[in-house]
Amino acid sequence: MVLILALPPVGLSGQQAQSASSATSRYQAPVISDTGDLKGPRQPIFFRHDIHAGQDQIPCMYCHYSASIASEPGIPSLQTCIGCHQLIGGSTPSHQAEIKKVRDAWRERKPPEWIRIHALPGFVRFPHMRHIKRLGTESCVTCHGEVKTMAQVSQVSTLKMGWCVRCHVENKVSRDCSVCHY
Amino acid sequence: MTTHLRLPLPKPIQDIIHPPPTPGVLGVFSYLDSTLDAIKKLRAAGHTEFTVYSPVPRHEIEDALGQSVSPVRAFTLIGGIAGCAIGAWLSLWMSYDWPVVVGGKPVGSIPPYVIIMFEMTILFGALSTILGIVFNAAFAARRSGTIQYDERFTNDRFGIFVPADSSQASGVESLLKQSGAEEVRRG
Amino acid sequence: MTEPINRRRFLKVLGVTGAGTAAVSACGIGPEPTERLIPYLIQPEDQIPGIATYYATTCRECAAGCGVRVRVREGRAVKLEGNPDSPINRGRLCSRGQAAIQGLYNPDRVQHPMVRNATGGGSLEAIDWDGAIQRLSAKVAEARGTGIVFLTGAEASSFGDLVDEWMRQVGGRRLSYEAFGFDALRAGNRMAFGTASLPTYDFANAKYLLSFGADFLDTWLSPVEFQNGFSRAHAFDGGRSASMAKFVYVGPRLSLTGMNADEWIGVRPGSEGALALAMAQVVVSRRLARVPADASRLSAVLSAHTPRAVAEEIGIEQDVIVRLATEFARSGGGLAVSGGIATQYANGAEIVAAVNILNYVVGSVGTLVKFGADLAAGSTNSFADIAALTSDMAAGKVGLLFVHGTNPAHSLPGAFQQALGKVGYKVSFSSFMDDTTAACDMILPDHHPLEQWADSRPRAGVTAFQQPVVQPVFDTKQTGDVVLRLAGRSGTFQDYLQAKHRTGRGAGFDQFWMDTLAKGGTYGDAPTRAVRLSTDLAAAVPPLQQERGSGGEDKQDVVVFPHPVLHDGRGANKPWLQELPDPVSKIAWHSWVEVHPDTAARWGLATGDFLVLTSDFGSQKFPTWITPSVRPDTLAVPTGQGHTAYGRYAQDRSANAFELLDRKANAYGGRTFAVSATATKTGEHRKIVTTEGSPRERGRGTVEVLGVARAKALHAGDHPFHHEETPEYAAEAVAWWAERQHEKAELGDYRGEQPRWGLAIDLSKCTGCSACVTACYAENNIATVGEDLMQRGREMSWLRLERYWLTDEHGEPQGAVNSPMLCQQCGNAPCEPVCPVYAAYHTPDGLNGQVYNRCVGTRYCSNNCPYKVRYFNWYNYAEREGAYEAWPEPLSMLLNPDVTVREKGVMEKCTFCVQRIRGAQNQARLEDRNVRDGDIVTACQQTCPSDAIVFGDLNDRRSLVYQLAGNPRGYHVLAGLNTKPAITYLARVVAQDTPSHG
Amino acid sequence: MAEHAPPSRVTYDYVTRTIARTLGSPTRGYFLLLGAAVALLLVGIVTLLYLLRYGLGLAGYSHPVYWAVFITCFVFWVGIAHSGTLISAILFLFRSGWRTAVYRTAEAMTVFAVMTAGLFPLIHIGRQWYFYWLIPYPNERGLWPNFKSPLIWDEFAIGTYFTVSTVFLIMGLIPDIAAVRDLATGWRKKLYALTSLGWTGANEQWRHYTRGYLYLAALATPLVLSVHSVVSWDFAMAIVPGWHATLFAPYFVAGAIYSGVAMVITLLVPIRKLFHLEEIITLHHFENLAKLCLLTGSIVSFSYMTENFVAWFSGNPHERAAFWYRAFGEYWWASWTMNICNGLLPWLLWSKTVRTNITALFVISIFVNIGMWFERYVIIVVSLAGEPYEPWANAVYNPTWADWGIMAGSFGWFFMWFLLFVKNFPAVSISEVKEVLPPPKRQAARAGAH
Repeated sequence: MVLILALPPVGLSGQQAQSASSATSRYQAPVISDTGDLKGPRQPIFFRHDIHAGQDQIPCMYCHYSASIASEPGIPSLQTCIGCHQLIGGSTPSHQAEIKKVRDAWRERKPPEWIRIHALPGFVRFPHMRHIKRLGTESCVTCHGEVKTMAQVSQVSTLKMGWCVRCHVENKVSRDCSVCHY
Repeated sequence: MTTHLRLPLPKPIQDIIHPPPTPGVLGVFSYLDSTLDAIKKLRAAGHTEFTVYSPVPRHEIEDALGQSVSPVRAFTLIGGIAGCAIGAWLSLWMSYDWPVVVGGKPVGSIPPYVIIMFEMTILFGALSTILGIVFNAAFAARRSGTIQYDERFTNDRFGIFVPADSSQASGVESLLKQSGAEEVRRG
Repeated sequence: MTEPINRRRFLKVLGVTGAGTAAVSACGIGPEPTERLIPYLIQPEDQIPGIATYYATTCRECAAGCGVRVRVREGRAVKLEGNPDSPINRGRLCSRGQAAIQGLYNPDRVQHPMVRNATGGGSLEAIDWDGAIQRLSAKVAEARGTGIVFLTGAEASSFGDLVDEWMRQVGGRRLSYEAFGFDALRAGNRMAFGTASLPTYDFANAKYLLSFGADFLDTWLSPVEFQNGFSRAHAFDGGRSASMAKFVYVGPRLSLTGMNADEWIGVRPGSEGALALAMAQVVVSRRLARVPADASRLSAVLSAHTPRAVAEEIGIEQDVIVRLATEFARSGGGLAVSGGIATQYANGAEIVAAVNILNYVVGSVGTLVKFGADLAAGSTNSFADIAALTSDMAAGKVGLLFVHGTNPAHSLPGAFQQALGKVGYKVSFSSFMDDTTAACDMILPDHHPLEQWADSRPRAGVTAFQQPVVQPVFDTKQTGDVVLRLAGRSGTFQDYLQAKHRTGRGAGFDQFWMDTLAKGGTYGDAPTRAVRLSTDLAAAVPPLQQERGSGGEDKQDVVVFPHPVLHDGRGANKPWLQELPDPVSKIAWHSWVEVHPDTAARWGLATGDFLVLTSDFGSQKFPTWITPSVRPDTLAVPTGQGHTAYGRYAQDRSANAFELLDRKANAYGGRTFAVSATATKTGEHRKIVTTEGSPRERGRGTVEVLGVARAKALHAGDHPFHHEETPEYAAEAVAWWAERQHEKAELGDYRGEQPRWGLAIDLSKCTGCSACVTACYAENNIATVGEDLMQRGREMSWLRLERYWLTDEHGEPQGAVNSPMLCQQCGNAPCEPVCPVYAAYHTPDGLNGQVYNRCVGTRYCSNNCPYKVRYFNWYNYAEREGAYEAWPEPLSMLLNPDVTVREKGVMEKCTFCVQRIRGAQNQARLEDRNVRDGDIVTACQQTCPSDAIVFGDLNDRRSLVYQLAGNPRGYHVLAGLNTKPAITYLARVVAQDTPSHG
Repeated sequence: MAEHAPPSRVTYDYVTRTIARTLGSPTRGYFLLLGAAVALLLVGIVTLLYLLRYGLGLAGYSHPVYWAVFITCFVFWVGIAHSGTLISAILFLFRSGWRTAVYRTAEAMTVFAVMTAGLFPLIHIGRQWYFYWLIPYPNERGLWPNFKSPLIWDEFAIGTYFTVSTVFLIMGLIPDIAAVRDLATGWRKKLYALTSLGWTGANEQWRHYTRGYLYLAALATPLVLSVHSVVSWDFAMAIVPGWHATLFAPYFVAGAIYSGVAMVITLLVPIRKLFHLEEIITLHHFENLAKLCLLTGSIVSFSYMTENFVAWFSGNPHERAAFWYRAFGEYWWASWTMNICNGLLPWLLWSKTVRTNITALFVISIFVNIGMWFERYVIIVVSLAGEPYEPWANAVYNPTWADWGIMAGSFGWFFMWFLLFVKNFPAVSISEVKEVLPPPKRQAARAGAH
């Protein structure tokens, strides 16, 4: 499976993020003192989905927009990060440190090497857009778990065939082999 | 006095394989006809629970003892039927659990599955037959307890062991001698 | 050259990682746990992960200038497809075009500029671009006056213009060279019509086709275009006026083109012209056609060429000549073309002239033969010029030589190579270490055509554009840029190009530029220029030479012909083309010599015995291929192999046929490709690498052939070939069976209204050109296995072309019928029930699914497949650095990310491009609609130059494939087995009324 | 029971001691043989490792010959496995006394032959490490094997056959082990004491034992017929011309028994010589085996004729082509080897002199083995090579070192087990040989005294 990043569509930019942030019920990302015991692999930059997606309520599709139109979800280009972080410098020193990494990377034209978490074998085709079309843009949690509350992303579901098939059967979706294997 | 290896085994199995010794008289015969003679005499004398050793199965002995047919056949029958059923369930249920059409054939098509059923019938039939033999033979051993045995019985000698307490023993001894036992032991 | 380029660079190139690995992560192997994901810095606007982007550009594998669309995924070019906007190829592509991408990602490319160091044994060493260019400009400065020559391929383009400008600036000259030039055509046209330009030929509207050696389906001028036209004219297409134009091929051997002829006239080599003139004589003398007024002069000129007089010389009966002439003239649309070997004899020009006259007398010139197109193929220098250059070089008159886009050291072995030694300084712009480049002092690798800006003018009225579709794979530089810098001019070649096209377009330019790049070029029609017979026809009509200069008893006529896919050898470094069986001989990976069975019997030859051919100019060794498709007194050898360099796939492979040829130009300034040579057995033998099984069909019902009269008599509803389908005695049982199947179809995931994907293949259109095969390799990540394994029958080609000879009543081959054989996706597939693990099974939409990752490799399915279209992975062809690695980096970059790369030990086969089916279904679902007919185009269908293949849903009564499936000519291969194939073949229709095959 | 008069000195005691003697300490010759077998096995193992690492490409396969020597060997060994159960079970039901002297060897041969045959399907598949996908076991994916595939039938048939013939062998062994136990000393006594499961020959034991044995025989008889029928359906169920014939089941069963009996002779001749069992395994036994050979051999030859007749009579062009190719194509030599070894040679057995000449029998039996191997080679390789249906798709297949390596390994594997068996367990049934002797009677003894 090939992943790449995506340029945020011009449509949703700053003010939408704000309007989102002005929503009522608001998740508060915890302050993390010790990152050692967090689940999942340690990424080159300690990017906190719980702050971005949870606290600031940036929709998944903002960065991973191609998931709704293509088979591949994509990982945001550094440009996407810089888009906001040119202005947003971070509140706490730890945050500032991480954001500095982003800015340095941008300056040195050297994108960070993220460690891949969700991977399927080469013989499986998983068209993201079909699933999002059917289940909606918030359905990411079905497979990726409550990323909104994850300070560090880790794999929550097995992503094994039986797991896929169970869902297909429950939803009366074809479990014909050649839907995923070709 | 059997030469069996003694293995440390849990109680119930211990009792089946190495039951407590039984007092009695053992006669060793070198001829089949004299053995048969002895069997007749013993039965006439009202002995029933005695054991006959022979190196080969002889129908004469069976007849003389008037044994009923072994219950092993029941095991075979039940095993066979069970196997057939398992075969049918295996092939049919698994076909319908994830129905896939191949070569334009029915998802669950009986003709090929008959082969599976057949093979399973044989397999389970055979295995339960073995079970039956071991099971029955084991209980036979249990019934008659640990009794005297002589190594020549697997070679060329016949033998009869008659369980008898000291009171009957002498009678039995003489009876065996008359009928031609070449050797009689008490134990 | 071949040190593995480090992965990190790729990531830069691709802006994505895992691409390589993920693409080749064969089934059974998951992605490595700590796979890195390297994001783009800035996302290119036009690229969305998982969605293919198509860029229009131009194929530069030959001078025809076909437009292509490149499919780009995640920054990797993964597939080439014809550009429908291009009037030349109309969206089709040939094998060579398909394989261009293997040039782009070829592992043996020159990866950076190199220079031969004076000291250390004169070995080539890397150098940076600035250094190289500085060094070179110094060389140019000192070479002024000593003779500077810039040798290019056919370059009717802005790049050519730029080079010309520069050469003028530095006092040098540019020559353009193609191994197979069209000098005879130019000369012959000049003789007959006084114009040296090349016309274009309207095959589509011809009613009778007569080819004098012109291989217009494989190598002549513009094969894809001509093939497309040919199939329109020649294919059986009930009712259409132009349909079933009879095609007669005149030549010493059957080429791919000749193989498609309805009749083969195997005249003596060199006597084709006499035949043409005799026919013209018949036409004129018998007034068979409205002969143009000025042609009246001809009757006098042609008086000598009576059929009687000519028949003996050319070796066929005179009534045949008369018949041909009559048919040709009466057809009211006769088109005669001359080319290939017929135009490569010493008298090639006369033959062309004669054929021109023949066209002229039936009035086809101006209607079917359209002057004014001025094909770029004719823009090259004549062979005489090249010969002159060679002798200049040998004489030390060339101080500085630039070579670009041509490989003379291979096509002019010996002569040119020796001459190169005498040249002061030699610079190659080739991005491959080919025979010429290996001998150069400096290599400034050019971008691959897919990486560069360029344009070309394949013909008057058409300008084809090239734009970079991927970032350069290696540290190469566009030669245009280099020249500009050497010329001390500012800007890049892109600017130069834009400037050139800006002229005359003011404000509208930017819009024009965007549109043109989107369309791939500017397409217009050049007005047809009227031509008249030249005044002195005597020159054009030579006297009959009764005595023919044969090279003595022991000598044989040997004709050297261009390989249909490797052509002059430029294709030899592309594994797809090497592995593609030659459409006629079905031999791959090596060259051969064609020997007639009678000759072979006389000499006691068996197929595979080596023959040494020794001409006055050179000597080469070829393995024998015994075939009835060549004249008994002629031997034929293909070019293409025998490179001394040119990378792992080409180097030291088989023999170079050019060695046999004369280095000197002939009378009309062209090159002679027919020599007389002695043939001697060496006693050596090799197992030839061929996919040919039985060359005869033996009435097994795999191919069906109809006489034209019978075919025309068929009405809708007739099914002459359905006798095989279901014998009466079984009808009832089969009907019952069908019901049962329907019941089953309700089970599980199998619902009623599913589509049933199907294919229709029209054998009367299929020419056997094998473009579909290469397209299939490209689309489906099919591994190439190499010579050794192919020799052992391990090739993986999902789609093979079966070539069965058609024979006349004497058992002489009269062309062949070609049948593409691929998985028939049977309704009652024999392969399915025998698989113990359901790896082969039936999908709800009627495909034979093959689940690679479930397959354990019992190979039972293949045994039970009557069509034998299943192929097994004997080794792990994706293994990095493995013994049989099929995609050494960076070749792995062209792997289709939508298709699993198969692992060792699994079975694979044609999937009907299921990835395209699923893609179309996904798209349709996103747009809340159903898949429309035509949404799904399989790779083979997409590329087929003759539209022989149609894909669609057999359950959709409005689909084209449904209509074709009901065609009276339709039949199913081996229908008697009740496999219910999804592929309907339409019988081949031939001109003879009693066709026989086998 | 049919009893031919044995020499009077062949008493119960004589039998026990002669047969027990075969378990005496091994000679150098024995170790040489065992060493050779193990060496062959190693060859096979090394070849297998290569196959696993590089892929099946190392073998000679070529499109469309996708099954070849491995499957040939598979069918060959399964065939060998058949006579064992035939002799022990079917002849037991027929109460033919002569079987007693030979059935133990045959049965051991059966078990080891099945063990050998069972390996081939695992070796020949492309991804050997996924062989267990053919077994119906519950898995995370929720996938099951395809019970319509003859290969799954195979799996069940062979599996059952292996299990049943093994327990059958062990059953027969128990009384004999007991007999040996009572003569043995030292560690062997311990071993046999354990393996004889406390057999004493008491009437209660005989009572259930004889019954059970009878039922096992009754079950094994249809099994033996079914197994090779199923194997034959691997081919008959496919539509390949030359495979697709209803004749196949009986044809294969006969062939299997034929080759099996031949192999029994091949094995018995040396054993009889080395262990001095002339008194126990007499010419009479060999003659009966020879007769069995003659019968089954004739059935096989008849099948050959039928095949060819049907191919011609059916008028089916594909069938005709296939059989023409068989006889006169590239592989004519294989077909004719098969016809001569299986068709003509056994006719020598019509003559009693040949039937009773040990050397002649030995030679013939070996040729029959070769012939039967080639029969499978012809059926499998030649049918696939000879352009089945598609004139374009034909190939000439030549085995490579990998094919031969695995085949050699299989012989090593088989003989290793067989040799180990004959030295550690009675290779001739003690109790059953005694059964067919006249029991010791007092009258007889008296008569003898006078």
